[in-house]
Amino acid sequence: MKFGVIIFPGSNCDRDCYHVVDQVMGQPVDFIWHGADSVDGYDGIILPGGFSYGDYLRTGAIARFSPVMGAVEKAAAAGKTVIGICNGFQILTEAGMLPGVLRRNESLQFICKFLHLKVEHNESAFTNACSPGQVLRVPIAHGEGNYYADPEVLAGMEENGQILFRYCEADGTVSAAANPNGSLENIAGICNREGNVMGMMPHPERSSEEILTSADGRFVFESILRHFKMRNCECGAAHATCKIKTAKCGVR
Amino acid sequence: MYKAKVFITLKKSVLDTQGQVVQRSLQALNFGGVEDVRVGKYIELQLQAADKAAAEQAVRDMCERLLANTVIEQYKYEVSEA
Amino acid sequence: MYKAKVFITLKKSVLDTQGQVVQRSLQALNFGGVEDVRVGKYIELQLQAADKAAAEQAVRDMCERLLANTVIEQYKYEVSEA
Amino acid sequence: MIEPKVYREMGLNDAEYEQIVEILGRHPNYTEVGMYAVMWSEHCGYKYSRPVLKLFPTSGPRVLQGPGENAGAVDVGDGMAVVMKIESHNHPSAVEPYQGAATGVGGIIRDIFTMGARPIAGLNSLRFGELGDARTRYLFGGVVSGIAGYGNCIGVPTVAGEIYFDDCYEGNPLVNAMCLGLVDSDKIARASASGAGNPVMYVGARTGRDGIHGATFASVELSEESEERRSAVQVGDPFTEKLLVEATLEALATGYIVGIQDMGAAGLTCSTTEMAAKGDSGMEVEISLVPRREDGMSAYEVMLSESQERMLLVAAEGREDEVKAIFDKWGLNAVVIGKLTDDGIVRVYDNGELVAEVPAKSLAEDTPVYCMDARVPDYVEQVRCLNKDELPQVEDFESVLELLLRRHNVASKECVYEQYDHMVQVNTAVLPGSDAAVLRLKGTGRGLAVTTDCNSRYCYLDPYTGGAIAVAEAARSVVCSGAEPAAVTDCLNFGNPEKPEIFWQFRQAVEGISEACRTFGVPVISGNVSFYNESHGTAIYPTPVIGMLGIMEDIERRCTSFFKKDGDAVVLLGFNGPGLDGSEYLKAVHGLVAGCPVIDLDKEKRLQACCLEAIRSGLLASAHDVAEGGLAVALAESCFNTDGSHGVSVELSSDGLRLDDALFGEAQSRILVSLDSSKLDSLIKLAAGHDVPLMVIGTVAGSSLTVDLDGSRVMDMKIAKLESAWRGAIEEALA
Ligand SMILES: Nc1ncnc2c1ncn2[C@@H]1O[C@H](COP(=O)(O)OP(=O)(O)O)[C@@H](O)[C@H]1O
Ligand SMILES: [Mg+2]
Repeated sequence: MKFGVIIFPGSNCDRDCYHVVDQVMGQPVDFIWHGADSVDGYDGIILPGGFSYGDYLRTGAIARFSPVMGAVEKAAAAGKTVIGICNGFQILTEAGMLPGVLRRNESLQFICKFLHLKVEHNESAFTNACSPGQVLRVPIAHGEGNYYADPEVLAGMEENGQILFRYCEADGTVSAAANPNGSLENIAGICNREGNVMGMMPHPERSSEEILTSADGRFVFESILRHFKMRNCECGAAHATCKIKTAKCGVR
Repeated sequence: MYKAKVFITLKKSVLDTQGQVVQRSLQALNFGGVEDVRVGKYIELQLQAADKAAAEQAVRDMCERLLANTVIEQYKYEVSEA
Repeated sequence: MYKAKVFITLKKSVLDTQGQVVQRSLQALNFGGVEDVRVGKYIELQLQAADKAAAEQAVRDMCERLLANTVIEQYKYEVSEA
Repeated sequence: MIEPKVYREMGLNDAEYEQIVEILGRHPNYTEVGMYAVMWSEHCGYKYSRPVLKLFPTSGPRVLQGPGENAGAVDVGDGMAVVMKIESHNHPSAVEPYQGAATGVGGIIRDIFTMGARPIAGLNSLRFGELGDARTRYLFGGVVSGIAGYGNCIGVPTVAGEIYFDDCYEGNPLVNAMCLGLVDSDKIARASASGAGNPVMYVGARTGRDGIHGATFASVELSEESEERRSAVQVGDPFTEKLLVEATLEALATGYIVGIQDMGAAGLTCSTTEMAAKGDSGMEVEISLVPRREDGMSAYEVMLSESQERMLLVAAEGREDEVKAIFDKWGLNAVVIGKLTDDGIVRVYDNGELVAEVPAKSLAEDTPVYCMDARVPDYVEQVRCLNKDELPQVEDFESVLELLLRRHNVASKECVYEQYDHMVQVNTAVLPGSDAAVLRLKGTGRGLAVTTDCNSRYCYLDPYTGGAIAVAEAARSVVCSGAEPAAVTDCLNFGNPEKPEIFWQFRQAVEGISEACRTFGVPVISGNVSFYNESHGTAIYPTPVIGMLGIMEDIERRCTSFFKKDGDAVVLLGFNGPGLDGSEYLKAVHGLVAGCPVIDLDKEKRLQACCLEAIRSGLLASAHDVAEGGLAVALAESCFNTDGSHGVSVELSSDGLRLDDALFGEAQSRILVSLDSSKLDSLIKLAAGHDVPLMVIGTVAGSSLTVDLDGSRVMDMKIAKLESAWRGAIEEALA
């Protein structure tokens, strides 16, 4: 599966994502400059974390107008996998490719720490390598990760299984105490209706190797790879249907 | 040449955490009578336009496309000749 | 009860990179005529005061003590009866 | 001719002015005087400290670059070098804490990538007054968010540091920022410009009036007047600097850059004259070409501006377009503003008119140097006599422990480092909270350990010993993480050196640091001096902060300070002895800052060698430096593991010490370790081989801390309670 990691001015997790795809997952990967007008040839596009355009005005607000974003939207429409991590998630919401917005943390402070995520379901392109309800230990590092969406939008997301990760306690309890930033319903990661565009505030790339305290983030990357392999599998037979109706993906 | 002032605030339905913190801090500093603080953005810009109506139209477009995120924010603006 | 609007901007001598970045972005979005963008803060608050002069004095104090960082920022305000 | 009043205000004395006249063979003009004044200030010219700094040992087999460049560099194996430096931003932070701290971080990061290195980690060492004071809370909050604001945005993880609170810093907080970078050893870039005809390029942010006189500002005491010199406050823009990092590293990789220097203190003046001087060159610049963001700036202002996020570089002739294209790509200014000459003179033109003409070396190298008088301060004799017999014995050791854990100097700094991105770049293998942070070196199996340390109370009581202890403690922290100390960068924060008492403190501290560095075989490769840290005529405690780098051969053998599993044996490795002098206990419980701290560097060296070998041979489960609060606090801290707390029970004997000393004394050269009991024999053998004493004092177990002292139980406390006191204390004080 060939990956492209986009570099926006001010991205600072670009090299980290590259490292994980290349060194940990062993997949081909290139950097893509924000000025590029095409992302053809890539199966997975990563919008990395950082402070694109200094987070000026609003996080992600300016980056979303980068020339490359037109191409990313086209790729997404064509069913390619798009992953926004942290600032990447913020860019995707600003671009309207994912619903909702990310507001300032309730504490008004930047927070960097390890915490726990509950995997809502394992029937998505981003969680299929997890067991149902699995708890992942993954860090956050953001000042604006406080997810908000209008009630109707939220209801639709729940209905479609678009909520992928919620902040939880070590035992999986989703509680107010486990919510680091005030996110609505403890939401930490979501996907679009079609199930091929995902955004999450926590950093799976910072927790994909044992030496970095936790390797749980790998489940996300492994899910993506597994989904890709399935989708491109010849047999087509024993694939379970995906909860996200419109997607063709399936897990054997 | 026109001068525009743009005021962006959170919609009333959205909790303004920053405003609340400022309010509490003001109270702690003995500004007793302060109620309901809301913190937003203030943008000043100069622009060329054919006439005032065109300038206003341009500013509205800028707000919709870039300056405000209308999921949670609302905006007001004033345009004057400069 | 008075309503105050406070506008806080960086002093002219202080680099406003945010304004510059927004300006460039607007230009890239084909808002060609935009020149000189400055991004600041906008604060709305309600306060009790004996009279308008007292309200103005209070707002000025708030700006000096908390709302603005007068080392690098300047402020303006408008007070009206609410 | 310049009025004495004018040059004196700029910080030059009459003799210095005469010296300038002699150098130039004429009277300088206003711009030239301004240039000399900043370059000859202590901040840039080290006119008081230079002779003393010569005492530092600066060479060693790993040293690739010692003091004298933007940062020092050491070989860390596999063709890689670590570049590091620490720098103070005390005075700007006292005036505008957010911007002061932010630009401090920005400045030190520039020193690192100017060397061609990618910045890989930041550290900081902070000192404030007590948090009971409202302005201190404001300064504290501003400084921490400034560091976070800059470091997080630019993507350099802030992995370690230290924070102390003491009244002596109330009017003059300390903000020292340190940075490390990684570069191929054969690609280290230098701030030296040679090759007449090579183009001089200005890159980065535009120039404004900010920070004019920042360097001279750093060389005066803080007063109400200096609060008014607020134009000296620079404003940082981490976004631009992030672009500058990437563009500069990309440009350096082309090989078309001959020399490069950041514009920090004294801006264009410093970068032009230093680069020319180092390369035995001259330089001509036309400052009307300098990108500006304010109208009507005079030559003086352009030459002295300290606007942030700017660099000066010299390209190979004919390659300027390729270099410019890289900066263009990143959206940054890059302008040729002049060229190198071979006559050693820096000539500044403003629209063709010659506005300054000065020999480069006369500003950058031939700074006046003063041999200052040193005198032992009167307070010394007084504070050193501590009659321990007169100290009342405390009864309730449990409350003392809880009190100490709540002391802001001891309490957890989690609420601070959680605001710093400490994981970006995916190298942080030991997160903040343990003794030293550990970073992996990708692709090598090796690692780096980094820390900063200084107990300024010890330095106040005895600057020589305090300086030595700072080095010992930094090295001990590095060793406790499993790394071998490799290099030091130091930030020497003192009062006004023109006062003989202060100069004495300074020299003593440098001598103490030098002796310790020599004993441990660790060279000083870079550093910074910050004088005039006084307010209302009172100096801060002498505070020579030591930043230390350690190298770990096998990162899988890294060690943290936390107990790992029930049943492990708890051992105190090292040399017990009296240690109430200068202790946190003495201050917290008896309100005293007194006594003579001591350290035996040879014993310390043996202890560290022993501990390092124990970790490398896989014997230890945890190792923790015994420092502020003594053994009792070290025990408690070792219990507070974020992966799940542990309890511990120990039996101690006072061995002739006062009971409070046995529990809370800060005798040096001690490390608290835990290990699987099956490995105890090996550890005992190993310690004997190093001639290091060892006491098996207890076991990791349960959920309480219990201490028997001379056979009677003096503490039995729930870990949960102690831990919440320790974790919450600073946040409570800020609420
Ligand atoms: N206390 C010190 N110990 C060791 N080296 C020092 C010390 N103070 C300054 N230096 C060295 O002197 C040189 C000049 O330092 P400085 O003026 O701080 O550099 P910059 O121009 O980057 O601000 C640097 O190489 C620095 O490492
Ligand atoms: Mg430098």
